[in-house]
Amino acid sequence: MERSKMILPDHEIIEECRDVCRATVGVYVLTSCYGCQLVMATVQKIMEIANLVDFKCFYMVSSKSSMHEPVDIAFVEGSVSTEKDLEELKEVRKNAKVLVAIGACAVNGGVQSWSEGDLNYDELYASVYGDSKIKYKGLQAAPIDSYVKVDYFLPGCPPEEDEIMYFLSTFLFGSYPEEIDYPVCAECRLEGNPCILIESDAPCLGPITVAGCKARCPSFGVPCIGCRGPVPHDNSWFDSLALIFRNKGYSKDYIRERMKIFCSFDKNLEERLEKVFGRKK
Amino acid sequence: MPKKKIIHPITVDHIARIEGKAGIEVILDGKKVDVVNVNVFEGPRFFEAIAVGKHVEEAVAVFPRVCSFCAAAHKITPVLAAENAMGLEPSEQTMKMRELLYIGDFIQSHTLHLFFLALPDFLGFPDVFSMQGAHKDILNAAIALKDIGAHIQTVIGSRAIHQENALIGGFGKIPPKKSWETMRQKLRSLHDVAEEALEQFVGFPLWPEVEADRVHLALEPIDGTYTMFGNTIHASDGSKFKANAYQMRISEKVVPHSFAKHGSYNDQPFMTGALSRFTLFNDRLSKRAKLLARTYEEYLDAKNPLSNNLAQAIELIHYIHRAEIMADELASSIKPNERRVEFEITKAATGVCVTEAPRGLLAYTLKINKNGVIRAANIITPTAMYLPMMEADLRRMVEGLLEQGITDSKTIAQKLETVVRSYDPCVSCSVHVARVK
Amino acid sequence: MRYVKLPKEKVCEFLERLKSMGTLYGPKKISEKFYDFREIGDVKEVEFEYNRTITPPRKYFFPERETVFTFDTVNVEIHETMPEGKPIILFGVHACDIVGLRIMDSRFIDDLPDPYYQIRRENGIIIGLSCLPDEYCFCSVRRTDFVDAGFDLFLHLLPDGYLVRVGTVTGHKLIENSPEYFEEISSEDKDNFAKFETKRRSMFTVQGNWDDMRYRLELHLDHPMYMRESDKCLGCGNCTLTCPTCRCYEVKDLPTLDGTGGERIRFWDSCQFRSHGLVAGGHNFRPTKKDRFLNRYQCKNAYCETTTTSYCVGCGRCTYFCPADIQFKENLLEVYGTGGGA
Amino acid sequence: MSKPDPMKTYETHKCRLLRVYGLTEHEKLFLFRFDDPEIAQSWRFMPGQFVELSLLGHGEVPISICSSARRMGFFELCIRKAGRVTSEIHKLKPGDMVRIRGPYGNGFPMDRFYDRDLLLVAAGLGMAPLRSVFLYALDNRWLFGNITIINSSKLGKELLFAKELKAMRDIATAENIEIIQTATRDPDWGGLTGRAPTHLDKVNVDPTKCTAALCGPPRMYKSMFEQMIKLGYDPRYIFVNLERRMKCGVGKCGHCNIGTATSWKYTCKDGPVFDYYDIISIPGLI
Ligand SMILES: Cc1cc2nc3c(=O)[nH]c(=O)nc-3n(C[C@H](O)[C@H](O)[C@H](O)COP(=O)(O)OP(=O)(O)OC[C@H]3O[C@@H](n4cnc5c(N)ncnc54)[C@H](O)[C@@H]3O)c2cc1C
Ligand code: SF4
Ligand code: SF4
Ligand code: SF4
Repeated sequence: MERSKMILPDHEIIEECRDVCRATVGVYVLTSCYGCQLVMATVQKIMEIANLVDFKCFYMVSSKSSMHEPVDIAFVEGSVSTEKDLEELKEVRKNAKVLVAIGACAVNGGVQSWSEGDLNYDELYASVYGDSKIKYKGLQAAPIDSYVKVDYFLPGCPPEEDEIMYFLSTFLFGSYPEEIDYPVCAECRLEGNPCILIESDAPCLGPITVAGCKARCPSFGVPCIGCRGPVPHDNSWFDSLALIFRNKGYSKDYIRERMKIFCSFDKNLEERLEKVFGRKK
Repeated sequence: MPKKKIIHPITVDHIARIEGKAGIEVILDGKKVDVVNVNVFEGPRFFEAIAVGKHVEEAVAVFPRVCSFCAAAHKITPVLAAENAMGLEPSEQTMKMRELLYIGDFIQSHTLHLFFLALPDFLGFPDVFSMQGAHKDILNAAIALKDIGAHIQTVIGSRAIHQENALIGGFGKIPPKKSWETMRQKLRSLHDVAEEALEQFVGFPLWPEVEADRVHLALEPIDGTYTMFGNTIHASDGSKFKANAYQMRISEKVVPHSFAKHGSYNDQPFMTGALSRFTLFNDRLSKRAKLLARTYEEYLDAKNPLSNNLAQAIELIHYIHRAEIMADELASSIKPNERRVEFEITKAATGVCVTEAPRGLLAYTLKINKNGVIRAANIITPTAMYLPMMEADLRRMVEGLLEQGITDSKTIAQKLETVVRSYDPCVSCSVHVARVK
Repeated sequence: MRYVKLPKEKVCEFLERLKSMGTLYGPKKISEKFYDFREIGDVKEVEFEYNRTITPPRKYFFPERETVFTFDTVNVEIHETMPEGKPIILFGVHACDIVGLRIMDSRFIDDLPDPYYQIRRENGIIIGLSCLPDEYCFCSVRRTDFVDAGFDLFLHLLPDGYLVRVGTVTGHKLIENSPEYFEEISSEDKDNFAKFETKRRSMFTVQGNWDDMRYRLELHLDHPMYMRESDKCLGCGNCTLTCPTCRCYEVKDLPTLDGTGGERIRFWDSCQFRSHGLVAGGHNFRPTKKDRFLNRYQCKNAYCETTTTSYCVGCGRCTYFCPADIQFKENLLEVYGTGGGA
Repeated sequence: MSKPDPMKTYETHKCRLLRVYGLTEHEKLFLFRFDDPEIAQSWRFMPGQFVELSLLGHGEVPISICSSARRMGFFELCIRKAGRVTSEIHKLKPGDMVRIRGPYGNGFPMDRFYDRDLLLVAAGLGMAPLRSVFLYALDNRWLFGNITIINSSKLGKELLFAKELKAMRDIATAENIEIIQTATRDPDWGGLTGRAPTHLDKVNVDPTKCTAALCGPPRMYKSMFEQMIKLGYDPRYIFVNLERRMKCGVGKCGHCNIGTATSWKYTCKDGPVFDYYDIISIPGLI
């Protein structure tokens, strides 16, 4: 997925009005598990935030919510999975100065975005609802930047509290967050963990997953499942990792299944896997 | 055929303060209520379909993503189902840690529901943020409780949502003695705080409009206590059945206004959740919780869904006490070097597990092939189970209000939302959707 | 140089003594195969026969992440957060890592010294420890397998204790202040020391001297090895983050929520990351994985005037801890012209 | 030499922004003064050196000083709006405070420029550091022979300090200074066109006794060198000012590292000014 280049934001961030008025923030949800909102609503400093900003929309916690008001910063959670999602997303984009995709679903499509045999929506629908009709129209789950321009990406399933705070504070300060372009392994080392990929041949996805979680799972001795999604700017080296896994005895199917959970929308994935395993039959 | 005359449609486009996207639609025909729908337009995520083809270890990492409010439930239940399929016996310590992790989930979920989602209704605020001035104490209690729920899950599970440390066969890393001691200390200081929610909700009337007889279903807790694991489902009509045969009694069907399916027990709507557990097994609660429950008996009415709030508050108290005891036990008995049980899958099998999630019965059936790959999955979540009952209650509410001459659609809508919230629905869970063979 | 003997039975007591002087860090076993420098609570946890630690000792003087100052944006004032200058006692450092620290010094304590590093370093006590090489070690060819400077005490394994070399005044003081732990060395000890050293030398899988490596590398900047090997690379930065002489860092400002203050932090960076060579406007001086890969090979083989060695001290970490199993030593040898293997 | 004081390494000084001039669409000129009069008195720099400018909360950026080294207590920075920090700098108003540390880098070895002709070749933002050299030469006019300055950019309206240079024309001619301004790709530009090397025939300097300072994008250097050497310029007297990503400015953070195993350089400390022989002996420098 091509990320917006974080070179120069073509929007003026809210700094002009900082003394006079409070920044307006909206938290929107498409289709997801609500985890990102839950983290947002329960960060330690949530009450302080609530005093500093004006939440125009935050359905999960407030009845005083509306999709239709202009906001300075919009956090959008969830993948686009229904036509209604898409309508809402377009509305949010129209109303927002800065749009942040928050969480694995919004950033990468989420776990719902792919299935065995890469079934399309209709096939999936049929497998679950049979031929019963439902009055809402679903869509193949997709990350939000396949439909609208996204200014910043805040990955994680769920996102980390300190990152949410960092994003908010830089926005409120009139700046913008710095993007991370290196993998979880780097943080794994900084945490002083032993590498379980080397030591016990665990299928750790740390090397291809963008950092920011302080190697949460490897710190528990659990191999990373890649919940933060691929390292941006095509720096997710699926081929190199697949080669390592293959040498450790993992099958192609297994590797592909595992890597795809949170990366199914990365345009490099199949191509780089092919490099190691040859073309898909 | 009489021509339908529609007056006052009552609609709530997007119910706020619940988890997931749903609306309410009421269509009146004259003075008669024609249609009451809870429209679930939360997008479908086909969990049972996307699990297929994934290795069981990856699948159990994916399932928690069904729902953030009860992620631990959606982790532990499929893990148990998978272990059941493989015939793998987790260690006693593992089960204890899982239970405590699950309790952390209960504490977090109940706290969030009671304080963040439901309470503003009763105190007349749009959200918790605006309660800061007038109700500082309540908020502090809420935050303390949410924190301990998150703390327990982070220590045991790696984080408050989507815990990766809980694995098939055991845990990646086992927290050392010190962590358990700290946890116990924190829990000890929360006894009084835990009763805050109960005190808040006790004063609020149970609206008589929604009172009606209903069937409750709950899992009989193992070992005579009050907890979320068990093997037999009890119904308040007196019948019992094996949890792993749930599919014979509980079924789901598709309705056109909802991406969530509608569950039924013997083809009847039923209720599940805190109130059901309380109704069926309240005599097993811990001492303090039982005492308080007796004191406020009149507010814990099995016929009235609004009592579900109170039942959650009682459970919150119960679980804070239970968690403390468990943390204490673990502090003295913990074996930090205990390894995960190693397993190798060699033959195809099906595993079933039913547990009590914060919102009620949660059932997983996993079919695994000989390579350890999921071939079929079935998940039934509490919200999907009680949706028909909830719609019935909403209908009763509208009818009752109309009878009293209340016709203002805004007032009615507000009351309806409150009823929905008392169920603590988890809409995104409910849209997990089952695979049809 | 002064030599004394620390008998085996006194080792624990000596460690206790060290612990009483400040915070004691030493090698510990942290998992099935790996060791790391950690704070020592119980001196029995110290691992004397470890191969290499996963994180390098530089982390005690140049932490993974530190706040350099806090600021006040209203008055445009800063408050530097200087290290406290508490004694840091680092026990069990191998010779190569001691050279590594001296290389760090050469960059961080130069004509424009880094105060954060310097304060910590001046409060550091370094106790060296002898070791036997494994197949990943190539300190011998880097001339870093034996050190004459950079330590306060250096312990060489004897059958019944340690032969201790005293490197600095601090080292002398340590011995003077706790004479009860030390003995004079005997001629037998000298023999044993010589035997150990001979054995140690003979165990290296590569022999000779790589002083001319840098020229050979430079002559073959277009060697196919770079493309082939960088293709396997994950760009994860493990090689640089575990290296005892890598020292790139990144800086970031973290404003507080209300915007009136904040902190500036610095944290380890790696030349293997894309943003390392990226400048405003999008130009990248090292745009491809191969460019970055080559960069490390050049940097590590460059010459450090202070230690008169290469920046690479041959500790083997970058190979041992590479998830992609990229063999630094073998790759260098390939370019060097002697083919793979020694 | 006295022992270096570590606390001075990263020491920042508060500076007040006195004036802002818009130069082009993307570049502005900022005039700063040190808040502390003592620092204002004692602070010195050489042309080609740079400062690290901090906007607390946003970050820190290296910027060449582009004013005359003789103006004490004041200095000017010409800054292009390029990213996080520089965009924020562009929003500053007179009276605002920033923090400055430096000067850093080697700067141009001005003593090697004395008694020789001077050729300055700038492309785009390269004019910023060279302006400092130019003003230095004007301030010490008697130390230099003939002077030529070639200022180039893609579009005419992007030429930095174009007006300033134009205004100087008359004095320049009197002072034996040749000013050449050229736009390389601008159909609407009325003046000279073509890249800088193509204008080497218009200079008033004698290649054999001339020092040249160049600053521009790396790709300019190659063609410039070829051309100059053909014309007989002494390579020992050709200097360039290079750019790399930088965080510390004092040879620590490693981002500006360049070179190969035999010659490993820090652009910030060993540079940013390098001479021709550095360039040809250190692969990757440009
Ligand atoms: C010696 C030297 C002199 C310079 N002189 C000038 C000048 O006179 N006028 C001018 O407008 N620009 C100059 N630059 C370039 C200027 O430093 C960058 O444009 C600036 O750092 C961009 O920062 P940013 O935060 O706006 O951009 P971002 O892209 O957001 O950069 C983030 C960070 O990366 C680093 N960085 C990015 N680009 C560069 C770069 N080109 N050089 C060094 N570090 C970079 C900085 O630390 C910066 O804070 C000079 C650079 C160097 C090395
Ligand atoms: S354990 Fe995983 S994340 Fe950590 S270094 Fe190894 S591969 Fe990377
Ligand atoms: S280690 Fe991997 S799976 Fe775990 S939180 Fe980080 S990115 Fe997600
Ligand atoms: S380059 Fe590798 S072998 Fe050399 S010092 Fe660094 S980590 Fe050790």
